[in-house]
Amino acid sequence: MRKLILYLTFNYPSPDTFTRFLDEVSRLPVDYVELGLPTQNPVYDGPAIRQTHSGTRRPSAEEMSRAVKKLHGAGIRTYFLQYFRDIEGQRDTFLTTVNASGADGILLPDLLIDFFQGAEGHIHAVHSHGLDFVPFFNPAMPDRTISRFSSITRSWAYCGLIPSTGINVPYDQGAVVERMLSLLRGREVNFGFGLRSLEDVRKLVSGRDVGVAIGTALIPYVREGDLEGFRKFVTELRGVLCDS
Amino acid sequence: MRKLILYLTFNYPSPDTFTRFLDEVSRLPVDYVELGLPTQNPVYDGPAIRQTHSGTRRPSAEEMSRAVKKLHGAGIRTYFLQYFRDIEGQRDTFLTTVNASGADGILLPDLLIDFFQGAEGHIHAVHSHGLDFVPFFNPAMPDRTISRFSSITRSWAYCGLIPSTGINVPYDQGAVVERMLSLLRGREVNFGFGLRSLEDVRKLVSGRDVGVAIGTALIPYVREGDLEGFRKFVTELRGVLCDS
Amino acid sequence: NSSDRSSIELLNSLLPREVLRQEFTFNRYERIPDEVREIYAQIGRPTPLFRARRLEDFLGYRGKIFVKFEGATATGSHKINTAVAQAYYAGKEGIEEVVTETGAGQWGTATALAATMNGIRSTVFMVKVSYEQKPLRKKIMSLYGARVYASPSTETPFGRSVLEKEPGHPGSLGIAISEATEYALEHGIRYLVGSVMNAVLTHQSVIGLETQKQLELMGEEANVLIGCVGGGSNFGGFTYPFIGQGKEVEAIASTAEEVPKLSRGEFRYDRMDTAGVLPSVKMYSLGADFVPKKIYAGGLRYHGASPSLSVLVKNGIVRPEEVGEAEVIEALQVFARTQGIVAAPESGHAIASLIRYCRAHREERKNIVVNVSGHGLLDLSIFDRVGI
Amino acid sequence: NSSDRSSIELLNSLLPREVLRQEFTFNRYERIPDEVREIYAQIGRPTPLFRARRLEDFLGYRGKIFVKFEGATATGSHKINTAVAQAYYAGKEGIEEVVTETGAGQWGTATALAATMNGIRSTVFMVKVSYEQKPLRKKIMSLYGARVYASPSTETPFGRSVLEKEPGHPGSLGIAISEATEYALEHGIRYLVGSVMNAVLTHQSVIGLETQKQLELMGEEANVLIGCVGGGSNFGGFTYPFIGQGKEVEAIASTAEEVPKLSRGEFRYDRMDTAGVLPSVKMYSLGADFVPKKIYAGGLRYHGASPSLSVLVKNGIVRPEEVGEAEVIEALQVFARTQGIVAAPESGHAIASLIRYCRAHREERKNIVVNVSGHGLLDLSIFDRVGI
Repeated sequence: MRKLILYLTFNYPSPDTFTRFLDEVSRLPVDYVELGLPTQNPVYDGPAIRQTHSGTRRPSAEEMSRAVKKLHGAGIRTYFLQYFRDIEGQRDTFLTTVNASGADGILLPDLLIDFFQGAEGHIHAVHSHGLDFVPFFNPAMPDRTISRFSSITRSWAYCGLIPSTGINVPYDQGAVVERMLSLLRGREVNFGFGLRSLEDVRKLVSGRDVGVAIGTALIPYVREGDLEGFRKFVTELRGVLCDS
Repeated sequence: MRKLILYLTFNYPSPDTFTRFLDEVSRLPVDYVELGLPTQNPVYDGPAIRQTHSGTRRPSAEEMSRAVKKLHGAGIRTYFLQYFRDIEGQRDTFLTTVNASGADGILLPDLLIDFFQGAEGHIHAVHSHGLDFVPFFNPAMPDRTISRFSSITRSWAYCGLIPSTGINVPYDQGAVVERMLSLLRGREVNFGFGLRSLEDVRKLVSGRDVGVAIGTALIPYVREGDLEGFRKFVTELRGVLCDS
Repeated sequence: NSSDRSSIELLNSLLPREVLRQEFTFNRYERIPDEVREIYAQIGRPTPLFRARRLEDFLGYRGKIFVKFEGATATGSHKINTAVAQAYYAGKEGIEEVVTETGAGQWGTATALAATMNGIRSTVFMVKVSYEQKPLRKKIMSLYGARVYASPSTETPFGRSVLEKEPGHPGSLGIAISEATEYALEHGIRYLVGSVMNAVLTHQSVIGLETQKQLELMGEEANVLIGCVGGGSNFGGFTYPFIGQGKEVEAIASTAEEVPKLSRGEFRYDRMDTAGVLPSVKMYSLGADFVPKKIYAGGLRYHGASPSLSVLVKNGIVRPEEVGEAEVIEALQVFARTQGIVAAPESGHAIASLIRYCRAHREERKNIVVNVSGHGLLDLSIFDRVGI
Repeated sequence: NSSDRSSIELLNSLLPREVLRQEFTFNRYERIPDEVREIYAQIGRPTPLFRARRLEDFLGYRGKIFVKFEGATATGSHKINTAVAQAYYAGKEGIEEVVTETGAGQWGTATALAATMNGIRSTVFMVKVSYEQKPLRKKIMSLYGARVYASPSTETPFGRSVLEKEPGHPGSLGIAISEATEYALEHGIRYLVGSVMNAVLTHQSVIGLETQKQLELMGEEANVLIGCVGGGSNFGGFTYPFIGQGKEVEAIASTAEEVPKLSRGEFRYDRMDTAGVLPSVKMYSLGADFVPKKIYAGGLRYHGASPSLSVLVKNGIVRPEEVGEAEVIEALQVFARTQGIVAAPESGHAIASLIRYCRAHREERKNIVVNVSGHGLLDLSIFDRVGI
């Protein structure tokens, strides 16, 4: 069964609206949720997601726990997404907080790119805190980097189709996907970044056992508080995943 | 039997001395004699033979006849050597004179080089006057020129080893000879130009059925009136031709 | 790097679409279009790989030295390899003109010929001081049909604004890039990029792939690879096919002592161009505003090194080495006298590193392959200072 | 021609003995010594033979055009072929230095590299006006290790006598030859000769022999051969191997309209050099004192044509054709824009004749081979007059 993963920036556009959308997500056919912790400079995110970080309040430990509990109640695994540069000095404090929230694991999108030289130690620390480390692989990474980090992690892998979310650049989806899959054989792989439409998703999953992570495409609904549109879009996404 | 051919410039160093040498020649084991008719500019001759032309008087028709008669009496075939450029305007008059002298034929060393475009006609004229045309081939001539003129002449062929007599330039005797012989297969071939010593001659004829024409090497004897030295040298030459 | 957003998006209207796709692709190999292959054959590809026996003898090196000579292309350097591909993709999209900037002149020359061969026009903004000092370069570009402007020029708003402030401005690569990109956007044409970017290195990989095939035909394997690094395109194109196979190979990146980016540069996000028009990338950099003292090897003055090369250096897979002017000039003389080839000053760095290597490992019996990225026939003035 | 005697004898102390032997040999082929072959491999032989498809398309010619590109050698022209052989023979005789003259510079460059590669020294007397106008040429020769003197120089009695009469004398090829030969005789070294003589044409026949082999490998045959004629060495070396086989082949010798030796020259004995140091030979000549008006193709200014070539022209085996400057410059532009190669102005004549031929025989389907004897990267100034 292909996985459907949604990305939401925590507390965007406001804590209230965010909570309403989280409630909605827990009623939808979603597998995993990534919750982005607001930051100043989300380097690997594009303009739309960047905007969701701007001025958005970081959640308290309690808010984080509540969110996880809600999603877990619906059988949805939950991960926090955090740029490593923001926690470099307080890694263990951060990991302790995440673990306390009950989350399944974390994504550190910049770790394997900008901090790859010390990354093994950090991944080990994530595991020591009882969390899954979801490796983020982007298409600019060399083979041996992907193989190396794949071999020392155990959760599913998050593969970006392009180097940044929501940027309109041409890319060769088929080639990117095939190459990633050949490097990550035998592993659960889900793709994100650059999936702009249902058509993009259909093309990606057609004939392949892969899941998708959707973020940028959800933002208009969340921003406008359009719960109905949101529900319809996610339902259609699930439809595409089932049909293809 | 390898042919020995001597070259003498007619009337050099004086009519008297020349006559004495001609008498001597008729007593020596010589096959053919070429008699050079003095000219202003013997272009294909080197410095030594050039000198024999300078200031030397051209023979009269009667002198020419006498010389031929003397040599024929000794069984020596006789040819006149004349630059074509000197007779261009009076070709037929000249050929008539030569024919009247009783000579066997003529050599025109510049005809196939400087006048090759009209050469067929001139060769035909020589033949029409009942004379042999001895083709002179020099190492700078193209294959097709040699083959062409070989095919329309019938006497022996005179091949120069180098482009000019008596000039000290290195040359590859073996290669020159083999190439000439391969182009003139089945024909009597005699070589001249550049044979500076008995050793040169020995090397040339060794293992080959070819004759030699000697000119420059005779000049010191003729100039000095050294009949004895002349006789000894020619006898040694014949010895080399027999031994090798 | 919030400014990056717009510059990445901007690439869509700046670069040929296929070049952009290749920039972000995950593919290790791209098929070379038949049309590009055909042009490669016409401009001198495959370039020669030959054993430099006289240099071996001169150095007393007991192994073998092979030279891959990119100077044998029509424009005299490796730059044509990517220019042909980029111009082809632009033409195929229906674009009728391409534009670029050039400093030393090699890249402009390559662009000019590549455009002509793909049946499109070209415009080159040439740094004014080079334009004046290298008239031969300008001539060749014109001969190939390019329009060449000294930059800052009056052709673009940016150029005019620079000239207004300082009418005698000598120009800079940054200004020329700004003019070229502005010109591209204004005229709806495409901008060709000469180095640093992934797609460019991919195109240049024809150098290494050919070298592999040529070595195979000779029954040889490479143990040591040496090349020079400006932005990294000839070096990457030459070495990556070997490194990518995971074989044990020593790769030495020779740079200019005067531009010590790989030793004293920082590994960080930095602007690719002085003007900040192109996106920032993570690389070893001396800072986009770095101004090297000398210009004897114009192609090595670039402040950074291609991101992928930077990673390889960071990971110890490529060993950087710095060589100074005097040693380079000596190396060029040795190469000219032993092998007869006047190499480009840039390539002189690779040759100098080769000579160093051989002198330090005389008794070794390795196969060294050095990429001589261009000839130096139009850069002979560098010998002025040694009285030649 | 009574003066010839001494000059032929003089060759013994002037030329390497083996060169002299080859001059007077009857051999159609000479074995290339292994050492020379090895150097040929190092300086870029075999040179490429490629099909010029873009030029075919441009001209709308329905047959095939092949280009033999001698500009791909290390010194950028065919001249190196004979220089290497002559310097080798000199070195083998124990001679430690060779000397020659140069006008446009190609021959001096070839001599300089050939000497270096054979481990001997070289001295070049360069016509003063060229020395001053072509500093790049001087630089390359120096880089290859040659001592280069502007001629007239103070190095020889003859040079000094000229300077005494006219201190600002611009020099001439005749004066340079006189100085070089005098210098050779005075120092007991050898003089290398760049064209006209048989031995030189024999050495250059490597061009034609390679072309034959390359065509054979392509499964093609030549129907038309086109080359340019200065003294005749590249043309002879290119065409004789074909003509010598007696095959039906059209050979077109392209010369400069400004130096109409094959149309308006006399077929007669004439001096090879202005100074009369070398022997007279029978050839088409405009007279050794002929001074052509222009210098845009320095290598074609020679007053005569090699004796063997003259005979072939006289016999109608080679067809001469004359092309003027404007047509040559256009041809060079066409060639640069279609094939990317900046050919030498001399080679531009061959290309112009090729273009003429193709335009006149568009519907024909022959295989034309054109010998592009050198590149023109150091002669770009000829484009000044068309505003490039």
